[in-house]
Amino acid sequence: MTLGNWLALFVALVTAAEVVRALRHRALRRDQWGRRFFRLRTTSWGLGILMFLVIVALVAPLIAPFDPNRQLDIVHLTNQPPSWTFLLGTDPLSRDVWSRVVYGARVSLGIGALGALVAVALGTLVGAIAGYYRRWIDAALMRGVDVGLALPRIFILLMAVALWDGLPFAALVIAIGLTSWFGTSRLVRAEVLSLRQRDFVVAARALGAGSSRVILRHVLPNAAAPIIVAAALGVGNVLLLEAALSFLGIGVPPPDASWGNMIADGAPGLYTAPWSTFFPGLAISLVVMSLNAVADGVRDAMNPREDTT
Amino acid sequence: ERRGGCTTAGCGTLIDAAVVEPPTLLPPSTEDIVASDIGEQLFLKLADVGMSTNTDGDEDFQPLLAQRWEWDGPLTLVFHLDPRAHWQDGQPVTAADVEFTFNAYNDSVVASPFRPKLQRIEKVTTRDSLTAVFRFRERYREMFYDAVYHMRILPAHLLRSVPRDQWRTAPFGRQPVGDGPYRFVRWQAAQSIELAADTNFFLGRPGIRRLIWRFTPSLPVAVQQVIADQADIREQLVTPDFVERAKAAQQLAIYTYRGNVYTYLDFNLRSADDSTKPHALVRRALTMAVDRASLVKSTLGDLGRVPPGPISALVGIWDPDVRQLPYDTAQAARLLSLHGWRDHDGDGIRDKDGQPLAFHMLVPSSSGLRKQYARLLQEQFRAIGVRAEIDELEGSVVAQRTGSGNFDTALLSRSNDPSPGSGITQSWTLAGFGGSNFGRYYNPEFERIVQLAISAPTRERARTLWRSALETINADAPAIFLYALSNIGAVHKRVDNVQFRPDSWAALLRTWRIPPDRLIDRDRVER
Amino acid sequence: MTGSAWLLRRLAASLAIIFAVVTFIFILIHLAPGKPCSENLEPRICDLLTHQFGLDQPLAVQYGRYLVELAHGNLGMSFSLRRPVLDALVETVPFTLQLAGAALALDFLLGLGLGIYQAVRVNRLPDVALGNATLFVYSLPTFWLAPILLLIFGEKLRWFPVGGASDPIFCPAVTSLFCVADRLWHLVLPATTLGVVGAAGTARFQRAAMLEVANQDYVRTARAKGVPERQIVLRHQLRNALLSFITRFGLAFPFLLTGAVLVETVFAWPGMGRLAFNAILTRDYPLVTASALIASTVVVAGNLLADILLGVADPRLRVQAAAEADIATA
Amino acid sequence: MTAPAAPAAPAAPPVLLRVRDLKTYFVTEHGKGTARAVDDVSFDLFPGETLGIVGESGCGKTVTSLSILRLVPEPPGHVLPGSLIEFEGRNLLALSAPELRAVRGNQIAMIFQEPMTSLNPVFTVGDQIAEAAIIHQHLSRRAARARAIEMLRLVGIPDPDERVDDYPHQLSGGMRQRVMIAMALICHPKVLIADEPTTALDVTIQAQILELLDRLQHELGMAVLLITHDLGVVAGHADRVVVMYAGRVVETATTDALFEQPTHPYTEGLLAAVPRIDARRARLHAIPGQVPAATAWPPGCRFHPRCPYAWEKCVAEEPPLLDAGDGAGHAARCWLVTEPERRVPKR
Amino acid sequence: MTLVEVQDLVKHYPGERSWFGLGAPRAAVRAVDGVSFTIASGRTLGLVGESGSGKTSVGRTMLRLQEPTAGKVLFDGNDVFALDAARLRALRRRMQIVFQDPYSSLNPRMTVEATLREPLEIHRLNGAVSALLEEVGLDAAFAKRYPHELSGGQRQRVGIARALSVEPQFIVCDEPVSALDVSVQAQVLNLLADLQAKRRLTYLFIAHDLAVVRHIADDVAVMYLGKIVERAPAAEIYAQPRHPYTTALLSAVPEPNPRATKQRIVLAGDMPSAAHPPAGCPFHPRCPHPMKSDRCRTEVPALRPITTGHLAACHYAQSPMTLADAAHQPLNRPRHQ
Ligand SMILES: Nc1ncnc2c1ncn2[C@@H]1O[C@H](COP(=O)(O)OP(=O)(O)OP(=O)(O)O)[C@@H](O)[C@H]1O
Ligand SMILES: Nc1ncnc2c1ncn2[C@@H]1O[C@H](COP(=O)(O)OP(=O)(O)OP(=O)(O)O)[C@@H](O)[C@H]1O
Ligand SMILES: [Mg+2]
Ligand SMILES: [Mg+2]
Repeated sequence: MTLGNWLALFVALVTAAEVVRALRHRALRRDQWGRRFFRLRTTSWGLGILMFLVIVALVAPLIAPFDPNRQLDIVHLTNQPPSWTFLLGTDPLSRDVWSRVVYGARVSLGIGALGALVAVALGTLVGAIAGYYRRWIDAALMRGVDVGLALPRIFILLMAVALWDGLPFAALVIAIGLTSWFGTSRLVRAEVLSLRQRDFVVAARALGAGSSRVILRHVLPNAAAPIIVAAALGVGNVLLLEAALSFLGIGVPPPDASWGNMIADGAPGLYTAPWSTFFPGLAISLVVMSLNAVADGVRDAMNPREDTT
Repeated sequence: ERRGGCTTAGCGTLIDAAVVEPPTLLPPSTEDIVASDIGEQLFLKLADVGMSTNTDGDEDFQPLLAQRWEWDGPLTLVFHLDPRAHWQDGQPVTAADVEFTFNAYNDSVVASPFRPKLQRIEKVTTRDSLTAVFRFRERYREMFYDAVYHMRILPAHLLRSVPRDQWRTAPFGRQPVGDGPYRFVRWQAAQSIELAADTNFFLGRPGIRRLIWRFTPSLPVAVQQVIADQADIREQLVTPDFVERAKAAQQLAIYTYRGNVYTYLDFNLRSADDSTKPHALVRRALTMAVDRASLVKSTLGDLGRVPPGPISALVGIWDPDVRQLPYDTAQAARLLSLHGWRDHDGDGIRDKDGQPLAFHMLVPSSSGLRKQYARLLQEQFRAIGVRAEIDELEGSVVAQRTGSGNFDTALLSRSNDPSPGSGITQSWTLAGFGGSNFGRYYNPEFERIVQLAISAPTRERARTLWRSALETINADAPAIFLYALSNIGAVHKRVDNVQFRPDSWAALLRTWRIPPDRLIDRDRVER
Repeated sequence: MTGSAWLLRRLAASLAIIFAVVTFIFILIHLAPGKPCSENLEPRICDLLTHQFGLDQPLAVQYGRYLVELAHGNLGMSFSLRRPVLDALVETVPFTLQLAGAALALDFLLGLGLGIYQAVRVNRLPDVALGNATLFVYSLPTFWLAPILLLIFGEKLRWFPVGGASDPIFCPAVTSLFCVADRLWHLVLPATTLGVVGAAGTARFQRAAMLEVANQDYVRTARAKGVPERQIVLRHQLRNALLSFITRFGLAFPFLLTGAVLVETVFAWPGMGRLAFNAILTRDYPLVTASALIASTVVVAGNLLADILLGVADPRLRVQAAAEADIATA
Repeated sequence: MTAPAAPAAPAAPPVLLRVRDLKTYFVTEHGKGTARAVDDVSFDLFPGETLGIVGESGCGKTVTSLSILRLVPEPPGHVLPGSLIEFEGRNLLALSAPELRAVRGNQIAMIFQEPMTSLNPVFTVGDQIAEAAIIHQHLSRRAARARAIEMLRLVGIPDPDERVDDYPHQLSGGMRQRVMIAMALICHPKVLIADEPTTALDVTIQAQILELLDRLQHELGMAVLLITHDLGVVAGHADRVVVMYAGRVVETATTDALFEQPTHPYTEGLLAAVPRIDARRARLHAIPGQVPAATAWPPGCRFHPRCPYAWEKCVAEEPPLLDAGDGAGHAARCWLVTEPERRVPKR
Repeated sequence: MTLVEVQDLVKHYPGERSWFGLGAPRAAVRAVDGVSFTIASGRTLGLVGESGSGKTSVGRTMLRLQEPTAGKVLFDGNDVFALDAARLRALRRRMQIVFQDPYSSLNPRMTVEATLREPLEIHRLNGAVSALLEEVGLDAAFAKRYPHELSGGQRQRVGIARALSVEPQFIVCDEPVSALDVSVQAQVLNLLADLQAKRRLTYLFIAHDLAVVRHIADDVAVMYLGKIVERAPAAEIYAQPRHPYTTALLSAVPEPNPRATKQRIVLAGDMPSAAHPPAGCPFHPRCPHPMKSDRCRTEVPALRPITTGHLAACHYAQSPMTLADAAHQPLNRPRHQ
């Protein structure tokens, strides 16, 4: 770690903290929603940690002291314990774990976001269509969802990977998204079903608004909270799924680091170099935890409950 | 489940922490290593190599089913079966069984992986019920070895009725009846296979009463089981890390023996089109770009060596002085540039005619060591501007892809027979096309020298010829020969008379003993 | 409409879903490139096999054949295991069920207990502490937890066995009480790994459900009646919060099966998850399809069970059409 | 500041429930300040009478009733020290939890506005009715069930033996409210607090329920605190009325006096605003503006921004409850009592 | 001049299937069961009935916000149910609706301005949001607010402004004041009356409270179980109700007068479920009419004229029930003290 790295790290930390503080400040004075969102302290922490990791991912080259894929010295620098030079130690291939964790944030967060985006977009689309048009469209789509939910998705993913063995990783991420939307679609459908009965939706139709306008302007924005929650939890789930797939040997292709494949690569050395699995695992935990905390905040914000302070 | 039953010398239970469950126990139907270890206990060969693993001639071979043998002319070998030998269902072992076995192994419908190794045997006939006659097509130094080493004699009376095209899935394979020191007791899917000593075994009662192979999905768990004293043997620890941990476990004794495996990055030379086939120059450059010694040091420490060619430590022709391509990145870079591979677009990867110098490495995902190696190689190649992408696939898929030639390069391991001739012929000559010469390496000069070596009149002559063969293939670089393991096994200390025969650690299991005063609970259990 | 008629319809729907899953998998597999030759075989043998299994027939024919065989209870022959798929499943499915059952029990007993405890102590120290703890555990990757547990409790402390489902010497088969204990002892680590993360999730969920119910008018009614707090929580709140819990229960099975693949791999548990995993990787088509069949059956059965439980637990779902008519005019 | 609005007659029976200076505040979410939902409310309830509390939405009726049995959710709400709620001489605010429970549902019972949500959906109505009897009278399950059936009969539910095993969702709104009443009355409480018991119901059903309450009060001799926003309902059913506005009592009087001579301009306006079935008016009288938020009551008289008569004094200083001088305890929180000549609309 | 004519309107809701959509469908809810009326331009028809009697369904189906089961609605001579999508859109400008619940009738994520601008966008009108606000008596500053920042009365005004934005001729007011406090209710009723006068609007005014309707309606129709049981000019129906249900309803309205001596009819039982309406006269199970007979149990009484312009659906409408006839209670109970 050079001084510059430390400085960048520090700046990232401070920026994250400040951004969250500012957001919180603004939200608290703006409206109910914001106030309820920030009610739990864990939400702010979660948001802060996410923000920090996102910044870290963005400015990875400034924060990482080494090229994450570089094998520094395969004879003498393997499995080094954490030190000032190697903040989180080195892995069995003598790569700097800290640098890999930092660069891994890019890959892992990117995968999580992309997978969740696909899943949530698709789930929202299907849910909105089913809930809004009801009748046979609903019946058909929801039976499809039943089938999708009946098969553990790891099964489908493994099959996709095993059967098409040239499958590029991006396709796998998309596939993760394509197999993760079933729950969201049910959620959105239920929300849309109840929203479409609401008077303001009826009013919009009475005013001559077309279906797409009604769905996009009136229904979906009001279903945003559960969708956001689904997205937040979805990012975490995709992250874990990617990690699990990596563990089973079909994740991000080497040498690029994702937290998942770092755990997988380090697992055999758990005994001699625990740090090379521990820290990426910790990073995953942190993200999932933060996302859950944020989701809690969104949930709080969407159903006003007065009891907790 | 009563404890404390058995307390005498014939007691004892040995649990092997095995890694993958075999698909069948019918010897001709599988090359699986665990199946072969168990096969050693169930089915006897006519004779077997000794501790020296010398395959030259017949003097170092030990009689097993065959009490004795004699040469009847240059191409005819006559075996006299031990009249005491019997199948575990009571039937005697006869020459008919031997004839049946050869025909089965040699039947293309059975499609035994050992079939290519028997090509030089013309036929097997019986002279009487205890006399089997092998007739060879030609004369060479390892005739005897070929006659006895690859085949385990099968009970004709139990297998004759099984249609040949169903041998792969025959129920017999899950419930075998053999003639060896142990008989089959049970097979619990995905868990264990249990054998019990045959007290009437004609060569003497085995020292240990019960053998159990416990299956785990991965090596680390298997090693962990031995360390945690839930198993008695892990015959191969593979990495220094595991060895360290096993050494730290007080109940374990560590045994070192010559390994029979070498690992290499195989180049696929199959394409008829020269433009897609890696040029010999490129192969050599790539080979020189890899610091094989450091790789071995990094991953295996003292447990491995860079092989002097496509051979394991087991074979007698191992010679560290064989000439090899040096580690010389500068020279490698020069060679590549010379051949037109330069980094024209500045992305760090060399290219020629707009094509980057890039290829895929096929790696079986079950092997932690090879996965690690793949990453190391990837980095070494990157250093000279070559991009290697790693495809980790399940072992059988790798096997299928390599078998069908659908790969650029593959990180493969071969476990050698003790004989150099058989292994090298199968993997690196025309004879291995369609077999295990996946990359379809063919060099008539190399082939000529190998032929000479195999039929060399004297051992010394053979050695020089082999050496020259290895140097030829090294210079050609059809593969980068990465490491040859030296095997370290861990066995519970209470076991005495532990002998690992390098080509097959379990071959002598029947001679292992547990002294009565060292018996522990699991040894005494009566069921 | 009577309960049994409902059950029949629901069963029919479940079967339809399973059927759809099998069809989907079947098509997916057969659309994929490559042949099912698992070992290093001569191409000729591979062709032979392909022919033997009818893989060279048109898809529709294969599908028809498969269905006919399926109707006869024949799941085909596994390429990689070289034995009837049915035999392999019969041997492994019980293990997965034991593992999933134990994990499920841990998940829900522990989760429910913690959730209720937290709801009772809401916003006090134990709740906050447990809240953070469950959040942390909930975020742990299973496959990361597994080797660590194995290392600590298996190799280092030797409290629990390192992998496997039973002691191969003392208990090759569960034939006595001792062996039942042996099986449970082997179950501890894998079931904990698989269950504890879920338990944390359940606790969080249950706490929220309890608090949600705590704000309902009927809880206030109970309080106005003079019902003691304890009874309010354990009777009025819990009974209602259990309804959403049952829904969650129904959704737990896919996660359990997913987790089982990982956990069985790490703990050498001889279950179906690992079998299916290997089957997929080795492209063992019959085994893959059959595993999908079993997996979807388990999931669908879980949903069915949850629906039945919900029907029993929630009187509002027990409406009888006849009853409506006479309350209206009563 | 306030003069307790005690009844004037000295021979009046002893007070059953005395509420003095009740203040219940809510800590609202960050940034909005404290909601003074109930701010210094006093009244008395005598045995056997019906006291009506009227007021518009948000004026603090429900919070008042919940405060009596200490059912205000805490946090965010809390009853301020200094408040007194005396039931039969005991300050309910000072009771221990078990003592309080012995009062709840036993001596003082409540029914709520929403019969749909106030019953627990997963228990039969019989169970829910019997629960109070099991707790307070220590009846066996069987005896309690018998009592529950009896109560169902009492509140006029046909086939009580069968209905007792029904779940709430199987009953109509009116029936559920009857069940609520049965549940409240099973222990023969001395006080029944009815918080808008008919607001959610149709007129015809409202008439049924009000009639039932009248009858039961007559039979059981309890006192009723009837909370409603409907002046028509108090007119027909209350003996005395407390009018609330913005967390305060603004006027209190006997029913007759209140309707005959509303003193507070708010009461006056309210009465004028009610659409009448007996005469059509071209335009309804409307009180301008709207009820302010509980976190921001206006200074001075809380009604002054909407009052047609308000003058400077009303802005500057809040009036106490002033005796309107009809000798029956009529009091109003309005300076007009002292300066009646000011009762001239500004417009 | 008739602006709106409803002929035999029927709206049935198909019974939901029990058990997650797998059970047998429950009986259909006959929410509206043959309703006919006309509203003349510039007039107000008050539609009164208890909860669940089908008032909302009538209103929404008329505007084709729900598809009808049968019947016909003519709006200014156009058959509303026969229009294609484009024509319907055009017609929507002329017919609007104001809702009961001020909380759910505004999109919580749109400011007042956005809410009011949307209809202008849809129909490409150039109206001004501020003018609309002014018309409903709101300050222009409200434009930037979100619904949750408004009181119930204010929201209701925004709802009215939204309906007015497209300059309709006809507005269905679906219980626009039931959710409001009395003081505010009066404000909104006055506003509606003013707007009607100013813009020559035609109203269908739905309410469950006869007293409210009295102040705004020219004609009143009383609904019970999906049918109109009585229809007459307002003055007439309050003076001389012909249907026993109307009589009972009138008597049940609590009056803010403790000294009123009017008699009260307390109807027994609840309104039957619209899924299982009783045979014969739908009101017969609760009817207190002294002449109630077997005929009421078997024969559905037609809505027929009793006097000019006064229609009632009672077999005995010619001899209407008086309060004295009914099993009666004094309005006020005996006082304590
Ligand atoms: N849990 C709470 N948290 C914060 N404020 C509350 C809470 N409960 C009530 N309030 C506030 O207290 C004030 C009085 O409320 P209350 O429910 O007593 O009114 P009400 O007269 O019963 O009205 P309604 O007729 O609508 O029932 C309201 O302004 C409300 O905002
Ligand atoms: N979308 C719907 N699906 C099924 N049934 C419905 C639907 N809307 C209304 N109903 C039923 O139709 C009947 C009439 O409902 P409607 O809303 O028209 O009555 P209403 O007179 O407006 O009642 P309220 O005064 O409660 O608004 C009721 O029984 C109701 O349950
Ligand atoms: Mg209230
Ligand atoms: Mg309505």
